[in-house]
Amino acid sequence: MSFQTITKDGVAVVTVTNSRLDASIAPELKQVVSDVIEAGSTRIMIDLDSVQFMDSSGLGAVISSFKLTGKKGDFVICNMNESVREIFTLTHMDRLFEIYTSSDEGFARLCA
Amino acid sequence: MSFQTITKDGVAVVTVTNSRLDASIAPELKQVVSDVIEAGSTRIMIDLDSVQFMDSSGLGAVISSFKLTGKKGDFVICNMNESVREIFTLTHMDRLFEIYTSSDEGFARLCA
Amino acid sequence: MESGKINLTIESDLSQVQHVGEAVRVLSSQLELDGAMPSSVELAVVEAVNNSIEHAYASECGNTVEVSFEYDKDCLQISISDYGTPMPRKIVEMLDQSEVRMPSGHVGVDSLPESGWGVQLLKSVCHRVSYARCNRKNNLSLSFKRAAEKHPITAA
Amino acid sequence: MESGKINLTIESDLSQVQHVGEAVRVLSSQLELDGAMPSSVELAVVEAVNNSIEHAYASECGNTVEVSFEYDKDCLQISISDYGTPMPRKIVEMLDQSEVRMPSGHVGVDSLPESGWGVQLLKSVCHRVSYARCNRKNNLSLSFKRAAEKHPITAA
Ligand SMILES: Nc1ncnc2c1ncn2[C@@H]1O[C@H](COP(=O)(O)OP(=O)(O)O)[C@@H](O)[C@H]1O
Ligand SMILES: Nc1ncnc2c1ncn2[C@@H]1O[C@H](COP(=O)(O)OP(=O)(O)O)[C@@H](O)[C@H]1O
Repeated sequence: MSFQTITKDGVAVVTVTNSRLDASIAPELKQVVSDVIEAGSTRIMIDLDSVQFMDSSGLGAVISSFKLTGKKGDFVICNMNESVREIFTLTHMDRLFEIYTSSDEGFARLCA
Repeated sequence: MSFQTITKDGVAVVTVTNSRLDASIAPELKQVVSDVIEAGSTRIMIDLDSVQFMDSSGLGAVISSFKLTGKKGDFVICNMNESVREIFTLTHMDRLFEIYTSSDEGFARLCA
Repeated sequence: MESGKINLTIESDLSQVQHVGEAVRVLSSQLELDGAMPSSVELAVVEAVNNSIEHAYASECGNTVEVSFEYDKDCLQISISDYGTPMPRKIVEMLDQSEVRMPSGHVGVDSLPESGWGVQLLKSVCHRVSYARCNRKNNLSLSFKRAAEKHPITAA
Repeated sequence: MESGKINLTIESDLSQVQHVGEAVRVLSSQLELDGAMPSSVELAVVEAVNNSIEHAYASECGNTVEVSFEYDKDCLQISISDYGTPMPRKIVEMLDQSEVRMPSGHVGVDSLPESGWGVQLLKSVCHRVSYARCNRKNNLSLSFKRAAEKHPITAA
Protein backbone atom coordinates (compact mmCIF):
# COMPACT_ATOMS: atom_id res chain seq x y z
CA MET A 1 0.00 0.00 0.00
CA SER A 2 1.67 3.19 -1.20
CA PHE A 3 -1.24 5.58 -0.57
CA GLN A 4 -3.88 6.23 2.04
CA THR A 5 -6.98 8.36 1.61
CA ILE A 6 -9.04 9.92 4.35
CA THR A 7 -12.03 12.18 3.67
CA LYS A 8 -12.86 14.69 6.38
CA ASP A 9 -15.25 17.67 6.22
CA GLY A 10 -15.46 17.16 2.46
CA VAL A 11 -11.69 17.35 2.01
CA ALA A 12 -9.85 14.31 0.65
CA VAL A 13 -6.38 13.93 2.13
CA VAL A 14 -4.23 11.62 -0.01
CA THR A 15 -1.12 10.58 1.91
CA VAL A 16 1.77 9.01 0.04
CA THR A 17 2.98 6.37 2.49
CA ASN A 18 5.86 5.13 0.34
CA SER A 19 9.25 6.81 0.82
CA ARG A 20 9.68 7.17 -2.93
CA LEU A 21 7.18 8.72 -5.33
CA ASP A 22 8.81 7.47 -8.51
CA ALA A 23 7.95 6.00 -11.90
CA SER A 24 7.06 2.64 -10.36
CA ILE A 25 4.15 4.05 -8.33
CA ALA A 26 3.31 7.43 -9.90
CA PRO A 27 0.51 6.01 -12.09
CA GLU A 28 -1.19 4.74 -8.92
CA LEU A 29 -1.32 8.25 -7.47
CA LYS A 30 -3.14 9.48 -10.57
CA GLN A 31 -5.59 6.61 -10.17
CA VAL A 32 -6.15 7.23 -6.46
CA VAL A 33 -6.92 10.92 -7.05
CA SER A 34 -9.15 10.12 -9.98
CA ASP A 35 -11.12 7.65 -7.79
CA VAL A 36 -11.46 10.24 -5.03
CA ILE A 37 -12.85 12.78 -7.50
CA GLU A 38 -15.18 10.19 -8.98
CA ALA A 39 -16.45 9.57 -5.44
CA GLY A 40 -17.41 13.25 -5.16
CA SER A 41 -14.48 15.11 -3.58
CA THR A 42 -13.70 18.53 -5.00
CA ARG A 43 -11.04 19.62 -2.52
CA ILE A 44 -7.82 17.59 -2.35
CA MET A 45 -4.63 17.71 -0.32
CA ILE A 46 -1.58 15.58 -1.17
CA ASP A 47 0.52 14.87 1.93
CA LEU A 48 4.15 14.10 1.05
CA ASP A 49 5.47 13.79 4.59
CA SER A 50 6.87 10.27 4.09
CA VAL A 51 8.36 10.99 0.68
CA GLN A 52 12.16 11.17 0.67
CA PHE A 53 12.57 11.04 -3.09
CA MET A 54 10.44 12.14 -6.04
CA ASP A 55 11.26 11.95 -9.74
CA SER A 56 9.66 13.58 -12.79
CA SER A 57 7.01 10.84 -12.99
CA GLY A 58 5.96 11.70 -9.45
CA LEU A 59 5.83 15.36 -10.43
CA GLY A 60 3.78 14.40 -13.51
CA ALA A 61 1.31 12.52 -11.31
CA VAL A 62 0.94 15.55 -9.02
CA ILE A 63 0.37 17.81 -12.03
CA SER A 64 -2.17 15.37 -13.41
CA SER A 65 -3.97 15.26 -10.04
CA PHE A 66 -4.06 19.05 -10.02
CA LYS A 67 -5.56 19.16 -13.50
CA LEU A 68 -8.19 16.60 -12.54
CA THR A 69 -9.18 18.67 -9.51
CA GLY A 70 -9.58 21.65 -11.78
CA LYS A 71 -9.26 24.70 -9.58
CA LYS A 72 -6.15 26.02 -7.88
CA GLY A 73 -7.66 26.85 -4.53
CA ASP A 74 -9.01 23.37 -4.20
CA PHE A 75 -5.72 21.55 -4.56
CA VAL A 76 -2.87 21.87 -2.09
CA ILE A 77 0.33 19.98 -1.29
CA CYS A 78 1.90 19.72 2.14
CA ASN A 79 4.99 18.41 3.93
CA MET A 80 7.65 18.45 1.24
CA ASN A 81 11.13 17.52 2.32
CA GLU A 82 14.11 19.37 0.89
CA SER A 83 14.87 17.09 -2.04
CA VAL A 84 11.21 16.96 -3.06
CA ARG A 85 11.03 20.73 -2.93
CA GLU A 86 14.09 20.91 -5.19
CA ILE A 87 12.27 19.26 -8.08
CA PHE A 88 9.42 21.76 -7.72
CA THR A 89 11.93 24.62 -7.66
CA LEU A 90 13.93 23.38 -10.64
CA THR A 91 10.79 23.07 -12.74
CA HIS A 92 9.29 26.35 -11.38
CA MET A 93 6.28 24.35 -10.24
CA ASP A 94 6.75 25.85 -6.77
CA ARG A 95 5.26 29.06 -8.25
CA LEU A 96 2.19 27.27 -9.49
CA PHE A 97 1.16 25.07 -6.59
CA GLU A 98 -0.11 26.02 -3.18
CA ILE A 99 2.42 24.39 -0.89
CA TYR A 100 2.11 24.22 2.90
CA THR A 101 4.71 23.18 5.42
CA SER A 102 2.21 21.33 7.61
CA SER A 103 -0.93 19.31 6.99
CA ASP A 104 -2.83 21.48 9.49
CA GLU A 105 -2.18 24.61 7.45
CA GLY A 106 -3.06 22.88 4.20
CA PHE A 107 -6.23 21.47 5.66
CA ALA A 108 -7.26 24.85 7.14
CA ARG A 109 -6.75 26.45 3.73
CA LEU A 110 -9.08 23.94 2.07
CA CYS A 111 -11.74 24.45 4.74
CA ALA A 112 -11.58 28.26 4.55
CA MET B 1 46.68 11.64 5.65
CA SER B 2 44.81 8.92 7.47
CA PHE B 3 46.54 9.23 10.87
CA GLN B 4 47.75 11.94 13.17
CA THR B 5 50.13 11.49 16.10
CA ILE B 6 50.55 13.84 19.04
CA THR B 7 52.89 13.08 21.93
CA LYS B 8 52.01 14.70 25.25
CA ASP B 9 53.42 13.95 28.73
CA GLY B 10 55.15 10.91 27.26
CA VAL B 11 51.88 9.48 25.90
CA ALA B 12 51.51 9.01 22.12
CA VAL B 13 47.96 9.60 20.92
CA VAL B 14 47.44 8.08 17.46
CA THR B 15 44.22 9.40 15.93
CA VAL B 16 42.73 7.65 12.92
CA THR B 17 41.43 10.55 10.83
CA ASN B 18 39.97 8.42 8.04
CA SER B 19 36.36 7.31 8.39
CA ARG B 20 37.28 3.75 7.45
CA LEU B 21 40.00 1.66 9.08
CA ASP B 22 40.07 -1.06 6.45
CA ALA B 23 42.47 -3.24 4.49
CA SER B 24 43.56 -0.32 2.30
CA ILE B 25 45.02 1.65 5.23
CA ALA B 26 45.49 -0.85 8.08
CA PRO B 27 49.17 -1.53 7.23
CA GLU B 28 49.82 2.21 7.66
CA LEU B 29 48.51 2.13 11.23
CA LYS B 30 50.97 -0.63 12.12
CA GLN B 31 53.75 1.47 10.61
CA VAL B 32 52.70 4.63 12.45
CA VAL B 33 52.64 2.85 15.81
CA SER B 34 55.95 1.15 15.12
CA ASP B 35 57.51 4.56 14.31
CA VAL B 36 56.13 6.05 17.51
CA ILE B 37 57.64 3.21 19.56
CA GLU B 38 60.95 3.53 17.74
CA ALA B 39 60.91 7.21 18.70
CA GLY B 40 60.71 6.24 22.37
CA SER B 41 57.03 6.17 23.36
CA THR B 42 55.99 3.37 25.67
CA ARG B 43 52.38 4.43 26.34
CA ILE B 44 49.97 4.56 23.39
CA MET B 45 46.34 5.49 22.89
CA ILE B 46 44.48 4.80 19.62
CA ASP B 47 41.65 7.30 19.10
CA LEU B 48 38.95 5.92 16.79
CA ASP B 49 36.50 8.83 17.04
CA SER B 50 36.37 9.42 13.26
CA VAL B 51 36.13 5.75 12.36
CA GLN B 52 32.71 4.70 11.10
CA PHE B 53 33.77 1.34 9.74
CA MET B 54 36.49 -1.15 10.66
CA ASP B 55 37.18 -4.55 9.11
CA SER B 56 39.33 -7.46 10.27
CA SER B 57 42.47 -5.88 8.80
CA GLY B 58 41.86 -2.84 10.97
CA LEU B 59 41.40 -5.12 13.97
CA GLY B 60 44.62 -6.92 13.00
CA ALA B 61 46.50 -3.63 12.91
CA VAL B 62 45.18 -2.71 16.37
CA ILE B 63 46.23 -6.12 17.73
CA SER B 64 49.64 -5.72 16.13
CA SER B 65 50.02 -2.26 17.69
CA PHE B 66 49.10 -3.72 21.06
CA LYS B 67 51.73 -6.44 20.72
CA LEU B 68 54.38 -3.91 19.74
CA THR B 69 53.60 -1.83 22.81
CA GLY B 70 54.00 -4.93 24.91
CA LYS B 71 52.12 -4.27 28.12
CA LYS B 72 48.36 -4.10 28.59
CA GLY B 73 48.27 -1.07 30.86
CA ASP B 74 50.25 0.95 28.40
CA PHE B 75 47.91 0.52 25.46
CA VAL B 76 44.35 1.84 25.37
CA ILE B 77 41.71 2.48 22.75
CA CYS B 78 39.08 5.21 22.92
CA ASN B 79 36.01 6.54 21.13
CA MET B 80 34.63 3.47 19.38
CA ASN B 81 31.37 3.91 17.55
CA GLU B 82 28.76 1.16 17.64
CA SER B 83 29.77 -0.72 14.51
CA VAL B 84 33.45 -0.63 15.47
CA ARG B 85 32.59 -1.97 18.90
CA GLU B 86 30.65 -4.79 17.27
CA ILE B 87 33.77 -6.23 15.66
CA PHE B 88 35.54 -6.19 19.04
CA THR B 89 32.55 -7.90 20.64
CA LEU B 90 32.19 -10.54 17.93
CA THR B 91 35.87 -11.47 18.24
CA HIS B 92 35.84 -11.19 22.08
CA MET B 93 38.61 -8.64 21.79
CA ASP B 94 36.52 -6.29 23.93
CA ARG B 95 37.56 -8.48 26.88
CA LEU B 96 41.23 -8.11 26.12
CA PHE B 97 41.62 -4.41 25.38
CA GLU B 98 41.24 -1.47 27.69
CA ILE B 99 38.56 0.55 25.97
CA TYR B 100 37.45 4.05 27.02
CA THR B 101 34.48 6.03 25.86
CA SER B 102 36.38 9.32 25.79
CA SER B 103 39.93 10.38 25.01
CA ASP B 104 40.15 12.20 28.36
CA GLU B 105 39.51 8.99 30.29
CA GLY B 106 41.95 7.03 28.15
CA PHE B 107 44.61 9.69 28.53
CA ALA B 108 44.10 9.92 32.30
CA ARG B 109 44.51 6.14 32.55
CA LEU B 110 47.85 6.25 30.73
CA CYS B 111 49.09 9.09 32.95
CA ALA B 112 48.03 7.40 36.20
CA MET C 1 39.99 9.67 -2.30
CA GLU C 2 41.57 10.75 -5.54
CA SER C 3 39.77 8.35 -7.85
CA GLY C 4 37.39 5.43 -7.84
CA LYS C 5 34.97 3.39 -9.86
CA ILE C 6 32.05 1.04 -9.33
CA ASN C 7 29.56 -0.41 -11.81
CA LEU C 8 25.93 -1.05 -10.96
CA THR C 9 23.59 -3.21 -13.03
CA ILE C 10 19.84 -3.75 -12.76
CA GLU C 11 17.16 -5.32 -14.87
CA SER C 12 14.85 -3.10 -16.91
CA ASP C 13 12.12 -3.01 -14.28
CA LEU C 14 10.95 0.30 -12.78
CA SER C 15 10.69 -1.26 -9.33
CA GLN C 16 14.48 -1.86 -9.35
CA VAL C 17 15.51 1.71 -10.14
CA GLN C 18 15.39 2.70 -6.47
CA HIS C 19 18.38 0.46 -5.76
CA VAL C 20 20.52 2.37 -8.22
CA GLY C 21 19.19 5.63 -6.81
CA GLU C 22 20.07 4.74 -3.24
CA ALA C 23 23.52 3.45 -4.13
CA VAL C 24 24.32 6.52 -6.22
CA ARG C 25 23.15 8.87 -3.48
CA VAL C 26 25.33 7.30 -0.80
CA LEU C 27 28.32 7.04 -3.13
CA SER C 28 28.10 10.67 -4.19
CA SER C 29 27.62 11.79 -0.60
CA GLN C 30 31.25 10.69 -0.06
CA LEU C 31 32.45 13.23 -2.65
CA GLU C 32 32.01 16.93 -2.13
CA LEU C 33 30.46 18.20 -5.35
CA ASP C 34 30.38 21.69 -6.73
CA GLY C 35 26.77 22.85 -7.05
CA ALA C 36 25.06 19.47 -6.78
CA MET C 37 23.59 17.70 -3.76
CA PRO C 38 23.66 13.89 -3.49
CA SER C 39 19.88 14.03 -3.94
CA SER C 40 20.26 15.88 -7.28
CA VAL C 41 22.75 13.30 -8.49
CA GLU C 42 20.24 10.61 -7.53
CA LEU C 43 17.49 12.47 -9.38
CA ALA C 44 19.54 12.80 -12.59
CA VAL C 45 20.52 9.13 -12.57
CA VAL C 46 16.99 7.93 -11.82
CA GLU C 47 15.62 10.05 -14.72
CA ALA C 48 18.19 8.56 -17.09
CA VAL C 49 17.59 4.98 -15.94
CA ASN C 50 13.79 5.44 -16.14
CA ASN C 51 14.23 6.66 -19.72
CA SER C 52 16.35 3.64 -20.68
CA ILE C 53 13.64 1.36 -19.31
CA GLU C 54 10.59 3.24 -20.59
CA HIS C 55 11.89 4.45 -23.96
CA ALA C 56 14.96 2.46 -25.05
CA TYR C 57 13.38 -0.83 -23.88
CA ALA C 58 9.71 0.25 -24.22
CA SER C 59 9.13 -0.97 -20.62
CA GLU C 60 9.97 -4.56 -21.56
CA CYS C 61 11.45 -6.52 -18.64
CA GLY C 62 14.45 -8.80 -18.93
CA ASN C 63 16.88 -6.25 -20.37
CA THR C 64 19.83 -4.70 -18.63
CA VAL C 65 20.66 -1.14 -17.61
CA GLU C 66 24.23 -0.46 -16.56
CA VAL C 67 25.37 2.49 -14.50
CA SER C 68 29.04 3.25 -14.12
CA PHE C 69 30.04 5.61 -11.31
CA GLU C 70 33.57 6.95 -11.76
CA TYR C 71 35.47 9.89 -10.35
CA ASP C 72 38.86 11.51 -10.25
CA LYS C 73 39.92 14.51 -8.21
CA ASP C 74 38.16 17.01 -10.51
CA CYS C 75 35.03 15.32 -11.68
CA LEU C 76 32.36 12.67 -11.12
CA GLN C 77 31.14 10.98 -14.28
CA ILE C 78 28.11 8.70 -14.25
CA SER C 79 27.24 6.79 -17.42
CA ILE C 80 23.91 5.11 -17.99
CA SER C 81 23.92 2.48 -20.71
CA ASP C 82 21.32 0.33 -22.41
CA TYR C 83 21.15 -1.87 -25.54
CA GLY C 84 17.72 -0.70 -26.74
CA THR C 85 16.31 1.82 -29.20
CA PRO C 86 18.56 4.86 -29.48
CA MET C 87 17.42 8.33 -28.42
CA PRO C 88 15.63 10.27 -31.15
CA ARG C 89 17.87 12.84 -32.80
CA LYS C 90 15.81 15.81 -31.62
CA ILE C 91 16.28 14.77 -27.99
CA VAL C 92 20.03 14.35 -28.50
CA GLU C 93 20.14 17.85 -30.02
CA MET C 94 18.25 19.21 -27.05
CA LEU C 95 20.81 17.60 -24.73
CA ASP C 96 23.54 19.47 -26.57
CA GLN C 97 21.89 22.85 -26.16
CA SER C 98 23.10 24.57 -23.04
CA GLU C 99 19.80 26.17 -22.07
CA VAL C 100 17.22 24.38 -19.95
CA ARG C 101 13.60 24.87 -20.99
CA MET C 102 10.94 24.63 -18.34
CA PRO C 103 7.37 25.80 -18.98
CA SER C 104 6.93 29.25 -17.51
CA GLY C 105 4.82 29.71 -14.40
CA HIS C 106 2.36 31.73 -16.46
CA VAL C 107 1.28 28.82 -18.58
CA GLY C 108 -2.34 27.80 -18.06
CA VAL C 109 -2.85 24.84 -15.76
CA ASP C 110 -4.56 22.83 -18.47
CA SER C 111 -1.64 23.15 -20.83
CA LEU C 112 0.94 22.02 -18.24
CA PRO C 113 2.70 18.91 -19.47
CA GLU C 114 2.43 15.76 -17.34
CA SER C 115 5.55 14.24 -18.84
CA GLY C 116 8.66 15.34 -20.70
CA TRP C 117 10.33 16.85 -17.63
CA GLY C 118 13.04 14.23 -17.27
CA VAL C 119 15.62 15.42 -19.80
CA GLN C 120 15.24 19.05 -18.70
CA LEU C 121 15.75 18.07 -15.07
CA LEU C 122 18.84 16.06 -16.02
CA LYS C 123 20.31 19.03 -17.79
CA SER C 124 19.56 21.41 -14.97
CA VAL C 125 21.40 19.40 -12.30
CA CYS C 126 24.43 18.15 -14.26
CA HIS C 127 27.48 20.11 -15.25
CA ARG C 128 27.52 18.39 -18.64
CA VAL C 129 25.47 15.74 -20.42
CA SER C 130 26.55 13.82 -23.49
CA TYR C 131 25.15 10.95 -25.50
CA ALA C 132 26.78 8.38 -27.74
CA ARG C 133 25.84 5.09 -29.36
CA CYS C 134 28.51 2.54 -30.11
CA ASN C 135 28.17 -1.17 -31.01
CA ARG C 136 24.43 -1.22 -30.22
CA LYS C 137 25.16 0.25 -26.78
CA ASN C 138 23.58 3.61 -25.94
CA ASN C 139 25.46 5.64 -23.43
CA LEU C 140 24.29 8.77 -21.62
CA SER C 141 27.07 10.37 -19.67
CA LEU C 142 26.45 12.85 -16.85
CA SER C 143 29.29 14.88 -15.35
CA PHE C 144 29.46 16.74 -12.07
CA LYS C 145 32.34 18.89 -10.87
CA ARG C 146 34.01 18.09 -7.59
CA ALA C 147 34.56 20.95 -5.17
CA ALA C 148 38.20 22.05 -5.01
CA GLU C 149 39.95 20.48 -2.06
CA LYS C 150 40.50 22.64 0.93
CA HIS C 151 44.23 22.45 1.61
CA PRO C 152 45.23 22.70 5.26
CA ILE C 153 46.85 26.04 6.00
CA THR C 154 50.52 25.45 6.61
CA ALA C 155 52.40 27.89 8.83
CA ALA C 156 55.16 29.69 6.92
CA MET D 1 9.40 -4.41 -1.52
CA GLU D 2 8.93 -8.09 -2.10
CA SER D 3 11.99 -8.74 -4.22
CA GLY D 4 14.86 -6.98 -5.90
CA LYS D 5 18.29 -7.34 -7.36
CA ILE D 6 21.29 -5.19 -8.20
CA ASN D 7 24.80 -6.17 -9.26
CA LEU D 8 27.89 -4.23 -8.21
CA THR D 9 31.31 -4.60 -9.83
CA ILE D 10 34.68 -3.18 -8.82
CA GLU D 11 38.27 -3.73 -9.81
CA SER D 12 40.51 -5.81 -7.56
CA ASP D 13 41.95 -2.84 -5.70
CA LEU D 14 41.58 -2.52 -1.92
CA SER D 15 40.93 1.22 -2.22
CA GLN D 16 37.72 0.46 -4.17
CA VAL D 17 36.17 -1.91 -1.62
CA GLN D 18 34.65 0.96 0.34
CA HIS D 19 32.30 1.70 -2.57
CA VAL D 20 30.82 -1.77 -2.38
CA GLY D 21 30.65 -1.47 1.40
CA GLU D 22 28.75 1.80 1.31
CA ALA D 23 26.34 0.63 -1.38
CA VAL D 24 25.62 -2.63 0.44
CA ARG D 25 25.04 -0.85 3.73
CA VAL D 26 22.49 1.57 2.29
CA LEU D 27 20.77 -1.15 0.26
CA SER D 28 20.43 -3.45 3.25
CA SER D 29 19.23 -0.60 5.45
CA GLN D 30 16.07 -0.62 3.27
CA LEU D 31 15.32 -4.21 4.33
CA GLU D 32 14.58 -5.09 7.91
CA LEU D 33 16.84 -8.04 8.67
CA ASP D 34 16.53 -10.61 11.40
CA GLY D 35 19.56 -10.43 13.69
CA ALA D 36 21.84 -8.42 11.43
CA MET D 37 22.48 -4.68 11.28
CA PRO D 38 23.31 -2.96 7.96
CA SER D 39 26.81 -2.44 9.38
CA SER D 40 27.23 -6.21 9.92
CA VAL D 41 26.13 -6.90 6.36
CA GLU D 42 28.70 -4.35 5.19
CA LEU D 43 31.36 -6.02 7.35
CA ALA D 44 30.65 -9.49 5.95
CA VAL D 45 30.70 -8.29 2.35
CA VAL D 46 33.89 -6.24 2.83
CA GLU D 47 35.64 -9.28 4.38
CA ALA D 48 34.62 -11.44 1.42
CA VAL D 49 35.65 -8.85 -1.19
CA ASN D 50 38.99 -8.25 0.58
CA ASN D 51 39.61 -12.00 0.47
CA SER D 52 38.86 -12.18 -3.25
CA ILE D 53 41.36 -9.38 -3.86
CA GLU D 54 44.07 -10.48 -1.43
CA HIS D 55 43.86 -14.26 -1.81
CA ALA D 56 42.05 -15.20 -5.02
CA TYR D 57 43.87 -12.47 -7.01
CA ALA D 58 46.98 -12.27 -4.77
CA SER D 59 46.47 -8.46 -4.61
CA GLU D 60 46.99 -8.10 -8.35
CA CYS D 61 45.07 -5.11 -9.80
CA GLY D 62 43.10 -5.23 -13.02
CA ASN D 63 40.82 -8.14 -12.10
CA THR D 64 37.13 -7.97 -11.33
CA VAL D 65 35.10 -8.70 -8.21
CA GLU D 66 31.34 -8.96 -8.66
CA VAL D 67 28.80 -8.60 -5.89
CA SER D 68 25.19 -9.50 -6.48
CA PHE D 69 22.65 -8.22 -3.98
CA GLU D 70 19.33 -10.06 -4.24
CA TYR D 71 16.36 -10.46 -1.96
CA ASP D 72 12.89 -11.88 -1.77
CA LYS D 73 10.42 -11.53 1.07
CA ASP D 74 12.21 -14.09 3.28
CA CYS D 75 15.87 -13.65 2.62
CA LEU D 76 18.70 -11.44 1.43
CA GLN D 77 21.42 -13.23 -0.50
CA ILE D 78 24.69 -11.53 -1.37
CA SER D 79 27.13 -13.36 -3.63
CA ILE D 80 30.74 -12.34 -4.03
CA SER D 81 32.44 -13.71 -7.14
CA ASP D 82 35.94 -13.69 -8.55
CA TYR D 83 37.83 -15.51 -11.31
CA GLY D 84 41.03 -16.16 -9.35
CA THR D 85 42.57 -18.96 -7.29
CA PRO D 86 39.87 -20.98 -5.55
CA MET D 87 39.60 -21.14 -1.75
CA PRO D 88 41.71 -23.87 -0.15
CA ARG D 89 39.67 -26.91 0.81
CA LYS D 90 40.29 -26.51 4.55
CA ILE D 91 38.80 -23.02 4.48
CA VAL D 92 35.75 -24.26 2.57
CA GLU D 93 35.32 -27.00 5.17
CA MET D 94 35.54 -24.44 7.93
CA LEU D 95 32.81 -22.43 6.21
CA ASP D 96 30.59 -25.47 6.31
CA GLN D 97 31.03 -26.04 10.04
CA SER D 98 28.35 -24.28 11.98
CA GLU D 99 30.50 -23.24 14.93
CA VAL D 100 32.47 -20.00 14.92
CA ARG D 101 35.96 -20.18 16.44
CA MET D 102 37.38 -17.05 17.97
CA PRO D 103 40.51 -17.19 20.15
CA SER D 104 39.46 -17.13 23.79
CA GLY D 105 40.08 -14.04 25.89
CA HIS D 106 42.51 -16.04 28.00
CA VAL D 107 45.01 -16.47 25.23
CA GLY D 108 48.30 -14.69 25.84
CA VAL D 109 48.69 -11.36 24.07
CA ASP D 110 51.74 -12.52 22.16
CA SER D 111 49.92 -15.47 20.68
CA LEU D 112 46.97 -13.39 19.45
CA PRO D 113 46.64 -13.70 15.68
CA GLU D 114 46.92 -10.51 13.63
CA SER D 115 45.08 -12.01 10.67
CA GLY D 116 42.73 -14.86 9.93
CA TRP D 117 39.70 -13.19 11.52
CA GLY D 118 37.81 -12.54 8.29
CA VAL D 119 36.16 -15.88 7.65
CA GLN D 120 35.15 -16.25 11.33
CA LEU D 121 33.59 -12.79 11.29
CA LEU D 122 31.73 -13.63 8.09
CA LYS D 123 30.31 -16.74 9.65
CA SER D 124 29.31 -15.00 12.84
CA VAL D 125 27.17 -12.33 11.15
CA CYS D 126 25.54 -14.34 8.34
CA HIS D 127 22.69 -16.77 8.65
CA ARG D 128 24.36 -19.09 6.14
CA VAL D 129 27.54 -19.07 4.06
CA SER D 130 28.20 -21.31 1.08
CA TYR D 131 30.95 -21.58 -1.49
CA ALA D 132 30.99 -22.97 -5.02
CA ARG D 133 33.30 -22.86 -8.01
CA CYS D 134 31.85 -23.20 -11.49
CA ASN D 135 33.44 -22.43 -14.90
CA ARG D 136 36.48 -20.75 -13.32
CA LYS D 137 34.17 -18.49 -11.31
CA ASN D 138 34.39 -18.67 -7.51
CA ASN D 139 31.25 -17.74 -5.70
CA LEU D 140 30.82 -17.09 -1.99
CA SER D 141 27.20 -16.71 -1.05
CA LEU D 142 26.06 -15.03 2.17
CA SER D 143 22.45 -15.23 3.33
CA PHE D 144 20.60 -13.13 5.84
CA LYS D 145 17.04 -13.65 7.02
CA ARG D 146 14.53 -10.88 6.62
CA ALA D 147 12.40 -10.01 9.62
CA ALA D 148 8.84 -11.29 9.29
CA GLU D 149 6.53 -8.54 8.14
CA LYS D 150 4.40 -6.95 10.76
CA HIS D 151 0.89 -7.31 9.44
CA PRO D 152 -1.44 -4.48 10.36
CA ILE D 153 -3.97 -5.64 12.93
CA THR D 154 -7.33 -5.89 11.24
CA ALA D 155 -10.44 -5.45 13.33
CA ALA D 156 -12.49 -8.63 13.41
N1 LIG E 1 17.04 6.58 -23.20
C1 LIG E 1 16.16 6.95 -24.15
N2 LIG E 1 16.00 6.20 -25.25
C2 LIG E 1 15.12 6.57 -26.20
N3 LIG E 1 14.36 7.68 -26.13
C3 LIG E 1 14.48 8.47 -25.07
C4 LIG E 1 15.40 8.16 -24.04
N4 LIG E 1 15.32 9.14 -23.11
C5 LIG E 1 14.41 10.02 -23.56
N5 LIG E 1 13.89 9.64 -24.73
C6 LIG E 1 12.87 10.39 -25.51
O1 LIG E 1 12.87 11.72 -25.01
C7 LIG E 1 11.56 12.12 -24.58
C8 LIG E 1 11.68 13.07 -23.38
O2 LIG E 1 12.17 12.37 -22.24
P1 LIG E 1 11.85 12.92 -20.80
O3 LIG E 1 12.19 14.37 -20.78
O4 LIG E 1 12.56 12.08 -19.82
O5 LIG E 1 10.30 12.80 -20.62
P2 LIG E 1 9.35 11.53 -20.48
O6 LIG E 1 10.21 10.34 -20.22
O7 LIG E 1 8.47 11.89 -19.33
O8 LIG E 1 8.61 11.44 -21.78
C9 LIG E 1 10.87 10.82 -24.26
O9 LIG E 1 9.48 10.94 -24.34
C10 LIG E 1 11.46 9.88 -25.31
O10 LIG E 1 10.79 10.03 -26.54
N1 LIG F 1 38.45 -15.77 -1.66
C1 LIG F 1 39.47 -16.53 -1.28
N2 LIG F 1 40.24 -17.15 -2.19
C2 LIG F 1 41.27 -17.92 -1.81
N3 LIG F 1 41.63 -18.11 -0.52
C3 LIG F 1 40.93 -17.54 0.44
C4 LIG F 1 39.81 -16.72 0.11
N4 LIG F 1 39.29 -16.28 1.27
C5 LIG F 1 40.04 -16.78 2.26
N5 LIG F 1 41.03 -17.53 1.78
C6 LIG F 1 42.02 -18.26 2.60
O1 LIG F 1 41.50 -18.37 3.91
C7 LIG F 1 42.38 -17.78 4.88
C8 LIG F 1 41.60 -17.15 6.01
O2 LIG F 1 40.91 -16.00 5.54
P1 LIG F 1 40.50 -14.84 6.57
O3 LIG F 1 39.84 -15.48 7.72
O4 LIG F 1 39.73 -13.82 5.83
O5 LIG F 1 41.86 -14.24 7.09
P2 LIG F 1 42.99 -13.37 6.37
O6 LIG F 1 42.44 -12.87 5.09
O7 LIG F 1 43.25 -12.28 7.36
O8 LIG F 1 44.16 -14.29 6.19
C9 LIG F 1 43.23 -16.82 4.09
O9 LIG F 1 44.48 -16.59 4.70
C10 LIG F 1 43.35 -17.53 2.74
O10 LIG F 1 44.36 -18.48 2.78
